[in-house]
Parts: sequence; structure tokens; C-alpha cells
Amino acid sequence: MIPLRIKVDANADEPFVVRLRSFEGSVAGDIPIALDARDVVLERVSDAAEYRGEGGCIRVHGIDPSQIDGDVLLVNPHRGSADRLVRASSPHNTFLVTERCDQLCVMCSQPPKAHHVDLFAHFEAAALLAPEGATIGISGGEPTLYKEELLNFLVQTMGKRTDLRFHILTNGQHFDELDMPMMRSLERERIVWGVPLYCRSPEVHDEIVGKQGAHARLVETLGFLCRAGAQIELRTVLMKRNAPGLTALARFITSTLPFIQTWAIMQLESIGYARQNWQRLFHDSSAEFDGVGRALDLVRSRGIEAQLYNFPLCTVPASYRHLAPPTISDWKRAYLDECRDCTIKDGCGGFFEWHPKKHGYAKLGAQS
Amino acid sequence: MNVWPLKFRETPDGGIVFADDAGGFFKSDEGFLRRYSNDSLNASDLAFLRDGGHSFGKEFDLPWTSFAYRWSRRQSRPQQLSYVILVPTLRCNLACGYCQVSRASEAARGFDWTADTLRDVLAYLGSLETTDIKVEFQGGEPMLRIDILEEVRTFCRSRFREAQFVVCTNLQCLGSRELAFLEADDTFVSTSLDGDRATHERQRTHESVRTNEFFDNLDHVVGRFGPGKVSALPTIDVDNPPDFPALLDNFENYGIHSVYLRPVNHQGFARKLKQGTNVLARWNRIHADFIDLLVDRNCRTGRFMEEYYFSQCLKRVLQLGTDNHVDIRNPNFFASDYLVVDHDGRLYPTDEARMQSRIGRIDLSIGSVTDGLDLAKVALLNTSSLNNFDPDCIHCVYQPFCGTDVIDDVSRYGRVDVPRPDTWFCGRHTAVFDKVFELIYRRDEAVRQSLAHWAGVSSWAEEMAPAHS
Amino acid sequence: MKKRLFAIPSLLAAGFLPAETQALTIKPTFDDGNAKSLFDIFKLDHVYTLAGHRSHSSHRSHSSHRSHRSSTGGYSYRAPVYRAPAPAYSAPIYRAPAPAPTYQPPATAPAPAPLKVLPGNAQRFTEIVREVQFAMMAFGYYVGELDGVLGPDMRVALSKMQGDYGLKVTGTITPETLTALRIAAQ
Amino acid sequence: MTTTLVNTGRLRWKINEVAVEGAPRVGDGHRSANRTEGCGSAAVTVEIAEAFHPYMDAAVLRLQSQHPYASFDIADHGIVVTDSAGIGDIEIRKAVLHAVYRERIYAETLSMRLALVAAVTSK
Repeated sequence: MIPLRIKVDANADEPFVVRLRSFEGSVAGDIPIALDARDVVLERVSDAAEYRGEGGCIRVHGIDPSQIDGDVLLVNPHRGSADRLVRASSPHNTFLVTERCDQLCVMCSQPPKAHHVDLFAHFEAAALLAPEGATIGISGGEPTLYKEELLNFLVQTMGKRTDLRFHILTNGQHFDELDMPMMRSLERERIVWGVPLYCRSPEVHDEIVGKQGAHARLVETLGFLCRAGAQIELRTVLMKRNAPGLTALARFITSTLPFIQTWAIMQLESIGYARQNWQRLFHDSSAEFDGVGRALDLVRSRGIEAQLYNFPLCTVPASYRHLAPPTISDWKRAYLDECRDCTIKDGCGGFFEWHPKKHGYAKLGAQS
Repeated sequence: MNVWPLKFRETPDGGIVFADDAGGFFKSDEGFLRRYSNDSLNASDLAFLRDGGHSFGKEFDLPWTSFAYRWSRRQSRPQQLSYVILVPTLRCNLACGYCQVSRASEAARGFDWTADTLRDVLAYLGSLETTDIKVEFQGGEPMLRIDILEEVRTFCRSRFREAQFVVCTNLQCLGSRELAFLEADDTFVSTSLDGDRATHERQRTHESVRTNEFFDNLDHVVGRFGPGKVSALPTIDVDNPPDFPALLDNFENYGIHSVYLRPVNHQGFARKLKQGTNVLARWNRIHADFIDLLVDRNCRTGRFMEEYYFSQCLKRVLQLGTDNHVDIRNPNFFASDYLVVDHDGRLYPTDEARMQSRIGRIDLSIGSVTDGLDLAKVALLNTSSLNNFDPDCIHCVYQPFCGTDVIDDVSRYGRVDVPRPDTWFCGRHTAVFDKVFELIYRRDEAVRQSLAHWAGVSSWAEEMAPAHS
Repeated sequence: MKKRLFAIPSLLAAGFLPAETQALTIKPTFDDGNAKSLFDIFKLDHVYTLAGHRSHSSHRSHSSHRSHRSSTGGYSYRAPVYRAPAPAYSAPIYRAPAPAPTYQPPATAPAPAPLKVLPGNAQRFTEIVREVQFAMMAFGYYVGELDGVLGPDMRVALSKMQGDYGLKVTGTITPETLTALRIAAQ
Repeated sequence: MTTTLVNTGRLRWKINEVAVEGAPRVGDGHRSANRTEGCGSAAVTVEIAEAFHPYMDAAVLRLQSQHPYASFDIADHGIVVTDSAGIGDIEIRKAVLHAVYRERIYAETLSMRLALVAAVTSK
């Protein structure tokens, strides 16, 4: 497990953003003269690592500076901790812009909270300091609950950093036609909108997301996003409740959502509400893969890309494994004992760190 | 509920195939057709049509937007010029009977690029905006001017970010210089292999010595560079077709799994062949039987081969935006993404168009490497190069999947406004799409396996073939 | 050069219609600023590479692989609950907390400053650390793994070595430390 | 019922529509084709429902080009096909009905097609 929050001492009134630079093992000349105002450079390591920058000093505890070089931290001086907003060495960086949400999904991995702390200014500073060509995830809660701030954040950062890409999760309940000019002004190639849709039937979708009329509102938004030219990754978490309807959903995609860029069928992550309802929700795709396979083939036969996220390769029939790339974020990826000396391990995304020991897959095991 | 216009066509088994302008298709029956035409669709009809994306509530709602999207993706759009076919020489060291290009003999003079032409061609290529290029060398036999090939390749490698080269060669003579040229990773071979040895000799090499040369060279190239290097296609004479099972074995043992059956095209020297009556019907029969042979063989061997054009038409039916094959897209914009540079530096939209000028039938040239592209003439060609408003196509169920080929029409009939059902292009494509839909709606396991493979998926279940009764 | 005679003298003679009569101008115009029609938007990023044509079906173009983000990526860090640091790293011995250094966030507006991450940086750094570990082991300062990973015992070893050799004691791999250990920094 | 005068470019057709009171109204084009003997080879009359009458001439135009040997004439309640040797009754009736269906479908949905193209290509 890679820690995303570390202990930092700093005496300041408000939270602030810094970028850690070590320059260890490099020749003296390597240190660029023009450091950013928010860069802090490693000076000493004893029982803590001391960094100094324009604004003064901070002390980092409990982790070796070499593991956090280039990271962008949001330091919270009152709590003596900092969140690693951007980990320079990882492709999976996500900004949690709010914890509020207008839906209450049965499998929500991060159950929503009522309070909201507006961190957009810090996120903007952090994005500007991110590694070149980084893709930054935006998630929540529901990010478009703060649609104005979000769209401004995108316009600002994408304007100043033309190399940055964004992957934004949204339940598509809050767009309306007035947003069209702004949406069309965004550079479409650099944003992918991750939109969850769980079932062709409105009742089942509404029940899963815990909100009446959510499906109808989402269907409207998908039309809007298509006309805005947005790139859409449609996401369907596979559960007992919607597994039977997968082929019908596939047919709905080919006839009514042909404009999506890709369809991601995702295995369940056992955390948050999903953990509490695991037995009721988890669908063992290794035992019943037929519906999943036929759904994938139907959309792919129509030229729409479809993939399996979070599926351990051994639980997927061989002829579909090329559609199951490793997708579990590095910081929460783990392997089981059964994975030892499996020949296809490095192509496999493994399991979530907190996947239940009784993994629930009938067919699982090292592939020779 | 508004239902988008549906076109229809009866199938041999008494059913009727329907399709809308965006290519959404399904199969139903006379009863549904009558209800649809009489505005008396029942609830189950309406539900089925809505599910299939054939209807919408009001303009700009999701169903409407989805249909508009699919309709737009069905129309091809002009691209950036990034694919050139270069003809450095018309001379050839073979004398194939069906030669489409009316070659010049190997010793003839005045059929190669002069030094000036080469210079002008390179200048023209240099002036292209594209960052990536694909160059195909045709002829005559391009290997007779290996020197020109080398110079063009060197230039393109430095001028373009990515460059790929295909040499259409008869593989008759392969010296060390030619082999060295083909060795490069960015260079591929396209050759002809007319099925079985006997047919190949009868149609192309005429003497067994030359046939041996060809097969030895083919073995050598495939053995040395691996199957990915070589693609081949058989030209089929309707009067004397090859032994198709042998053809498939031959292709498979050279590691070539995609066979592109091409009928002899009666231009150039081939024109002098007597072709007998009703060539089209006999060609369609041969093609349909070949598909059935493939289905059975694939099922029997478990090693899947395909007929390239059938697969392309299958994908045209199933998918949007399958415009990567110039024979079948709509509109078929000329000089949009590719063109031909003849041995005298003149530019042509296709190799058939070059042929028409060569035999003095009609001048379809569209400029030259020195004067550049004749945009006015290209625009004139493009006006008739779409099927959306043709009086026959507007009623045809296959219109969204089909294409148009005005140059083929001119070459055969001297006009482009011949009623479609009377043209070779329409007759041939109607037959191919009939076969595609026959297979899509057949239930037997062998057909399903091949269809899954040809469509690039792992299984083919009934939802692939929407039906309503 | 002499004008060649053709059986069909012109395109019009072959039935081609004059250019302006094209009923439908679905050729999107590229040149009118950014006002886009739905047609333009729907056709935006669907560029294909020409794979096949009449005389030879040359090689199939492969579809480019797109990046994907997996699980809900629901959060980059857990809700306010504090997580223990990585178990692999043993907590340092407790010392009376030194007063927290003061930090005054700069007032200037955040400016774009992309971090240049050269490919292979991480590899190179691990190599250098492994060489330092090896040298430190040779001089008797380090007894741990030669795994190229800097941990607390390497930090203590570095400080001790720097002290003994009269170098500036930082506990980090400084340029003068490398020179002292006769390791060339690539 | 008005007298519809349909100008199809070169040909000028005149159809007089007479609504016959009390005549059995059949809601759809589903009529039996009855064959009346006499005048050379047998003539087949395919009855066409009123809703399709405006499209009979366009249908006849296409049928004539597709079946040059047979001749097609518009009568009061349908289309009479003569000299259709070699094509069975069922085939003729289907060909005629399908032709009429196609013309009606095309005419009545043309506005939808034009609206789609306009909406999709407008800036």
C-alpha cells in the first residue's frame, strides 16, 4: 500500500501547496536555477527530511525523500499532515474535488459526506506543477455539483498547461444546454468524461444509484455531451443486480449511445458500501461470463471499443483477456498467494488491496 | 414517436431485411412491412423500433442525436492526402494475359520516369502537408527501377515523421539489391498469386521455368522476412477459375490468411479476352461459393481465413466509419486521401482512371507533379461520386453500406448516369451484401464462428442479428 | 506536347454534372473559424489510416491503444481519517518535537511549471543508490541490502560517513559525497 | 376526393378519384389480385388502398423501368398489369405493392431527411 497522506510539520496559518525537490545523486549543475516559487529543496535528512523554499521550511516524517521526489503536496499545518495530490512517479493521480453527492450508490467506494471544503485554488496550483504530459483524474462525490468552479478550473489549467489531460467522473445529473458554449470551448481531445450507467432499465439504474429519475436525467445529459463533442467513457460496475441486463445494455449502446469512446465494464471494489453489501452485490464473472462476453462482442462488432476494468486475468476466458488491461491504481493494487509464479502476472491488474480473502471467484489461479 | 424512413429488400427465405439511412438494420416480414407502410404499427413494433434506434421523440433528444451521429459517421469525409501510388515504369518482365495496365515490354523506351520526373515527384511529395505517408510502388514491374525506389524511400524517410512503403511486384527477379530493399521494417510486399500453380502459370508466367522462379522467390521472401511482410491476391478468370481449395492451402502455407478475390478487369490487354455472357452473374456465383467454402474450411481446420472484400463489406454493414477501403465508401471523394502518379508525372485519382487515359478512352488526369492538382476537375469528378440522392439508391436497403465508383461506370458504359441496377458495381455489391445478410441471419455454428472472426469478436450470438416478427 | 484525342472528349460528355449542382454540401468547410456544425463535431477524431484499395489490400492499420483509468479512482486520499505510514518503513525513535519551521506561502499567483521527468530517471537513480550502498558497505558504514532503495539506515550511514570525512552533514547523496566515494554521477 | 393532377415532368397523368359510397372500405393495400381474362395475355389487377393512390404513378414509372416487357396501367382502384408472362401472380402483386409502399415511404419521410441534413450541417 502506498501512503497518500504523510506527516508534515509546518507552521503556517492556511493550507498550502508545495512541490518537493531532492536533486539527490545528481551533479551540482543539475539543479535548475529558476525554481518555482512553490518548490522546496531537500536540505537535510535526520529523523525527518527538511526542505527549504522561498516561503520557508517544512519537515516531512515517516517516508524517505527519494520516494516523494517531485510530488506536489497539499500541506495542512493545523493537522500536521499533507496529502500527496500529485505523485510524480505515478500515472494514477486524482483530485477529490468534493465529498458531496446527490446520489447514494449501493456500492459507493467513498460514501458521500455533507460538508464541503473548496480546494479548487489549491488543485489549480497543484495541476500547474504536475509532471509534463500528466493525466489527472477529477472525482468526488459528484464534481459537477460545483460545475462553475470545475469548468473554470479546467479552462484555467488547460489554458496554461497545454500538455495536461483530464479524466473526470460525473453522474451526468447537472449539465444543461446553457453549458454548451463553455463545453465546446474546452479542447475535447484532452478530456475524457467517465459517466456511469448501470442498466438499460431506468428502475434498476435508479435503484442502484439511489435516486429516482437519475436514469432519465443521465440519458438527457448523454445526448448533450454527444452534441458538445465530449469524449465519453461509459462505466458499468458489474453486480448481481445488473448482470442479467448487460446484453440489453449493450444493444442500447449500439443503437442509442454509439458516440461513446469506450465502454468499461468494471468488477466491484470491496470498499465503502460495496464492502458492507459484498455478498448481495458481488457477481462472480468467472462462473458466469457468458453475458459479459456477449455484451462485449455486440458493441465491439459495431466498432465501439469495450474493455474489462479490475478483472483479474485468470477469471476471464482466454479469448477475452486482451480486453482486460491492468487498471487497478498502483497505490491500492495487491496480489494473492494464488498469484505466485503465475506466467501472466505482469499483464494482470491484480486485486484491490482490500479485496476480501474469500475472493468469491469460482475460477481463479495461477496460469501456466 | 417518429420513425426514420426504412428501406427494405426481400430475402430468398421469404423474410424482409430493413435498414434506415444510418445503417441500423433488422429482419422482419411482409406483415410488418404492410403495417409500417399503412401507418398501423402496433405496440410491439414501436417498442422494437425504439430499441433499435429507428425512431425518436423530438429533435435533439438522445435518440435523435444518436441517429444524427450515426448518419454523420456513415458519410465519409475528405481526408488529408497521405497515400500515393507511384508508377516509376510501365515496363514489365512478365506478360500476364489479363494485364490491367497494358504494360510496355521490358526493353521498351520512354515508359520510365525521367530524371526530371523523379525530381518533380520528390518536390511534389515534399509539398504535401501530411506528417505521415504511405507510398505504394506500382508499374509495370517497379523492381525494374530499384534505383528510383531507393531514392524515393530515402527522401520520404527524412521528409515525413512516419513513412511506409508497399512494393507491388511480381517477384519474378529478386537480386541481392532488391532483397536488401525489401528487408527494411517499413517496407512490405504486395504480389499476385493466382491460386494454384497451374492457373498461375496459365495466366501469368506461361513457362514452368518462370513459374519456378516466382514460387522460389515467394518462398524465399516469406521464409526470410516472415509472413507479415507479404500480402497477395489472386486474379480470377470467370471462364477458368482456379482450384479454390488448393488456392486456400497455397495462401495458408505462405502465412497469408486474407484472400482478396479480384475478377479480371476487362481493360488494357484484358480487353481483348473474350469474356462470354453474363460475367457478373457467374462472378457473383463464384464469390458466394467461395464464402461457403471458407466457412466450412474454417470450421474444419480451426484456422481462420477470410475473403478480404467480404469482411470489408461485413464491417461496412456492422460498423460506422469503415471508410479505409477506397472501393467502398460514400461519398467517394477523389484525390482526397490518395492519388496515382503515372510514369509521365501526370496525377490520376485511381489506377483505373490512369488506365482510361492510357487506352485513349477519356482523360481523367487531375494535374501533374509540376502543375499540382487540378482542383476544378477534382470537384467535377466528386459531384457524381456519392449515392445519397441516386433515384435507385434512395430505395435500396444497402445504400448506407454501399459506395459508388463513377470511374468504373465510365470505363464500362462511357457514362456515369446509367441506372444503377444496370451497372457492374451495383450488381456486384448487391450480391455481396445479399451474401453478408444471408450469413448474418443464418443460425448454424460454422457460420457463426467465421462471422465472429471476420468481425473481430470472440462470439456471435443471436443479438448480433436483430429480428422482429 | 500535342493534344491527345479521347473517345469521350470531356467529363460533361460522360454525364458528370457541373460542380455547383451538388445537392448536399456535406463536405464540411474547414475555413470558417471555430463555428462547427454537428456534422463536424460528430466526425472529429475519427481519422483512419488508409489500409486497403483496389489493386492490393495492403497491411491493416491497428487501432491505437487509449489510456484508461480503472476503478472509481474515487479518491486520491482517504477521507480525513489519518492513515499510518507505509508499514515497510519503521517509525524513527521518538525525540522531543522540534518547533515546527515557519512557512509563508508565496503570494504570487500559481504559474505553470511542468516537472520534466526524463524517462529512465528512476532507473538511473536506483543505480546510483546501489553504487553508494556498495561503496558505503566497503567502507563499513552500511550493512543493509544492495537494493538501490534509500531507507533510514542508509540515511544514518550517510550522515556518519559525511561527518567522518569532514563533508557537510546532510544525510543526503550530495555531489561531494559522490566524489568522496569516487562514484561518477551520470 | 379532389381530382389530382400529377405532373411527373415529361408525363402528365390525370386521375379522377371517385369515392364510391357504400363500397367496402379496405383499410390497407392488402387486396387480392384478381386476374381478368382477355386482351392478349391475362391482365392482373392489383387493388391499391386509397392512402396509396397519390403514389401510384411514381410506382408505375419505376415498375415500367424494372419490368420493360410488362405494361402497367392505373385504373380506378389499382394497377393493371398486362403481358406479365413468366412472372407469377404473387410476384406481380408483391412487386406492385412494394413499389407503391416505397414511393409512399419516400414521399412521406422526405421532410424528415431534409430536416436531419439541415440540422446536422447548420453552423
